[in-house]
Amino acid sequence: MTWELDLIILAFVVIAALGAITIRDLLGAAILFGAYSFMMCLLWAIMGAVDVAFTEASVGAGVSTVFFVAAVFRTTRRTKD
Amino acid sequence: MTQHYPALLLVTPLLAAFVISAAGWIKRKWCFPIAVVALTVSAWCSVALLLRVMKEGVIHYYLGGWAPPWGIAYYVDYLNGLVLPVICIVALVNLIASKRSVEDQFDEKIGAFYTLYVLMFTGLLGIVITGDAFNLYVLLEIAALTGYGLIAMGEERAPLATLNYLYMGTIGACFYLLGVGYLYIVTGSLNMVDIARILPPLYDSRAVLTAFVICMVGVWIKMGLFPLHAWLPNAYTYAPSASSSLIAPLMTKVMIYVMIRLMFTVFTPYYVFGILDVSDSVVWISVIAIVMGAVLALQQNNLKKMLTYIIIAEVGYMVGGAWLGNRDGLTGAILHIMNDAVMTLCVFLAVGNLVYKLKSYAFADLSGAFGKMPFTMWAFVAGGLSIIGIPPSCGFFSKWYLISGAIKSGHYEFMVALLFSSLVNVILFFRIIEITYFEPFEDHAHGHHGKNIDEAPLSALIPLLIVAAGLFVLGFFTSDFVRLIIQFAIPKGIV
Amino acid sequence: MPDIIQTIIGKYNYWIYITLMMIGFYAIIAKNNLVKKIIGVNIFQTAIILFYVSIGAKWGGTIPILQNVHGEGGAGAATHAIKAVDYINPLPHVLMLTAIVVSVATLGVALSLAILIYRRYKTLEEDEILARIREK
Amino acid sequence: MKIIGLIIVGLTGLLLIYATGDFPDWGDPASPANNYLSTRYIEKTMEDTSVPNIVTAVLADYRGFDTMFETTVIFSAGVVCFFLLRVFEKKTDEEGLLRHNATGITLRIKGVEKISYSTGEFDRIDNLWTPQDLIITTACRLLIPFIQLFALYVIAHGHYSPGGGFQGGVILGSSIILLAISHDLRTSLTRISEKGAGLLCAVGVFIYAGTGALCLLLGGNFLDYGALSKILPLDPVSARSFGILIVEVGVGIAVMGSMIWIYSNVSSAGRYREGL
Repeated sequence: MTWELDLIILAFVVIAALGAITIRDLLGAAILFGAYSFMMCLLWAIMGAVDVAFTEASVGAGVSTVFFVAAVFRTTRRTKD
Repeated sequence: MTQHYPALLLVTPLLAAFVISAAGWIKRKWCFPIAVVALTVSAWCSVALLLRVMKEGVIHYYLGGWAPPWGIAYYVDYLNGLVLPVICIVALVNLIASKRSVEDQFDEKIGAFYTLYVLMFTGLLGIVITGDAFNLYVLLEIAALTGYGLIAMGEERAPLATLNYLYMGTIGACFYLLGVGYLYIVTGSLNMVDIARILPPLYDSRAVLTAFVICMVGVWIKMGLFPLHAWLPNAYTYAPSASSSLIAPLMTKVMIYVMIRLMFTVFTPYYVFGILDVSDSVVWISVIAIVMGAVLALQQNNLKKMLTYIIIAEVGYMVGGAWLGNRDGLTGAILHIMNDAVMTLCVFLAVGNLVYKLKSYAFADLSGAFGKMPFTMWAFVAGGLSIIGIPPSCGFFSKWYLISGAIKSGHYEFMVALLFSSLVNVILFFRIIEITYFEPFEDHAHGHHGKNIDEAPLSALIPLLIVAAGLFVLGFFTSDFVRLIIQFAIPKGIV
Repeated sequence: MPDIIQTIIGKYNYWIYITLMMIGFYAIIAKNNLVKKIIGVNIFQTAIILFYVSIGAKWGGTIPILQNVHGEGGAGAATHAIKAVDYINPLPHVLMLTAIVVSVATLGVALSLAILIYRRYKTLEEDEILARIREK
Repeated sequence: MKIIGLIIVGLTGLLLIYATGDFPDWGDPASPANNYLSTRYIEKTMEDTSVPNIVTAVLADYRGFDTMFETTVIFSAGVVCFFLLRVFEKKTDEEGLLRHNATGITLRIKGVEKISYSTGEFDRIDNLWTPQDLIITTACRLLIPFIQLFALYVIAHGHYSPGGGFQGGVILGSSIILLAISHDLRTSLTRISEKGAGLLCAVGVFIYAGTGALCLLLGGNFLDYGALSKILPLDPVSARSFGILIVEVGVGIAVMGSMIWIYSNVSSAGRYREGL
């Protein structure tokens, strides 16, 4: 659990979170949110929380992104902010 | 089997919910009977628990056979021993009363509705009976999620109101979870009694102070205390009448129970009133909540929204009562949890009957309803009297304790707010009586079938009349409730 | 001077978790699009999960799975004594399995509500929806 | 609105950071959280439940009640999505596009619902229809059985390696979702129909709560798997390990049913005609 790796992944996580919020296309936001979840899963794997990382990978990065993309297909990609 | 009552109380409705969901696919007409049986078993267990608590004192039950700090434990003392039967009876009466209106609205998805109904009931019971801080978060989420489902199938604006409720509800639940996390990081335990045992040496630590503030803000958002109430009026108004008459009487009262449990069991009165001196400002917040709730209720032009603003004022009563910090104030708050649940149920069931027959709850369409639906309107008037606080009904006694608590603790602004809100309630209810009794019944308001509008169906009317009568019965037995149960529910630290 | 550096080294993780929570919280409050608010809800919940998991982290602890401990039936006394300091605290991991599942459940419900709203108002922007409600 | 949001966020952030001053340093072994409850869990798990993966032991046994309500949360999410979105339209003779596979001609026909497509001669076209690319469909058809096999391994092996009911259930669910995405929703509905997903969901959580109720009937407290040793030829400790396995299987089934149910409702907006 080297702290340098920890810091880099944390930086990626914050950047992915900010990106997922500021991007002006919902499908892009869904993909960035998937990346955010996957980075979070990496962070937990580093911290030794293997069960939580496995769940986040399958549930957070996997199924949540599928639900988001399905919902965006059923509504619209347009966002004003 | 009697020592397993705390588990049976919760497990029978949980198992029944899964059976109902399966029955929804196979044979839909079994759903209602299974739900009624499950709720009756729970009501029986809760009353038996209350009697055992009055005999033996605090009952604890170790889930999975593990001792408390390691496993999850249930504690039933005088406080939640009283609130459990209230939830069971209110949910059971509402289930029976709204049978017809549910069958009309959701014929295909009736299995799903009753599953969500029983799951919400289980969540509320679990919140009240659990002794573990994290378990309370999970049950909070069950009650919240099923609540979103029940509310969203209402009128045209219901989904938007539910989504706003979801945002605020999730923020509230996450704040509560963060508060429990802050407590866990400095105490290392999750069991409420265990945390209270470890906390005293940490009372001056900033983390405990922040944990208390975040937990309180999270619980206030979930109960709709005034500045954080924006989601409540729309959510309860546009919900189907069966869901609003389940959620309105129970959800806010259960959250007030959680606040009292956090204040008096986890953070002990010595910390809340001794070390922190925020009780004056919180009483002022509840005064603003009462006044604004009453004023905003005056501006509404439809019945259900007016009642939701009265609920916001009632939340101000109970929060103020609990934070007065003396015996009478807390007695008034606990008594008001029970009385307000029954009053709100009575009034919302009456509105449910009106909506079932007149198809609308705007003031313009209610004219002449007294002539057409006398029993429903008499029950509504009984509920109104109790909300105003006229002596024979139970509302008066809890208000009486709150006012005497306010005087004893010197918070005269709280007493003024209570009297002001009672006066405004008088105006509100007499305005409705004036519309429904004195104005003639117009046919054009209800299209061609204005002639055969008559009383609500018996299956909806009899429970309503029982509840209206119950208001006055509760009023008579108030002294017994206080002497036998509430007196012991108040922790020692309160003078 | 060294104690400030010491606190920074010891606490910077918590500060980053709190900034993540605030990003999610800001998105819920200030964003106009409903799906963006749902993303904010999820970021807020994931950040709290991150905070919980970091409570259990230990320098030099391995993952909370007992290796080379072959339990012979019920009375499988471990061949050597298990010292708690070697293993990472498993309790926050258990709590957070629950929180992740809750966040997915909330996400499913929120997206269903968004689809329902889009079906009625043909837009996901909050101001446009309120305008259409006022027209009615 | 944005300024108010910034102010509120700033104040809450300052309050939270103000409190971190009293926290133990990040990751230090002597923090109160690391040596109160967890020491017993780490040292006693092998003797109590003979399950090497401490997280699974705490998840399903010490705090099994939490996990039961967590499975109920997933179950209620599935029911809510069905309750909100599902729209039951009677089978009217509704117009639709048909594609003749051999020649590629597309026809517009009334009463598309009533034709059976088992012969494979005709394919229904949806407005989101992308020609079912041969590579994707065959690759996914080959891949899905192995995903499901891996998911069963994850559920069964939760005792010894990271995994368990939730992860396995989600992977099982996503194998069916992969089928729905690569082909179309109707093929995944032929495998697991809407009624099947609903019943799977209810049965899975019923297994979990039923095991707890069974322990209640056998005399132990609710969810006390030690009581199972009365009917199983095992001593109480391995009865606990076996109880955890049953519960994990129940959770896996419930999560799988719920994931498929939520996906099919969200992706087809409740009409169950065209998926993603």
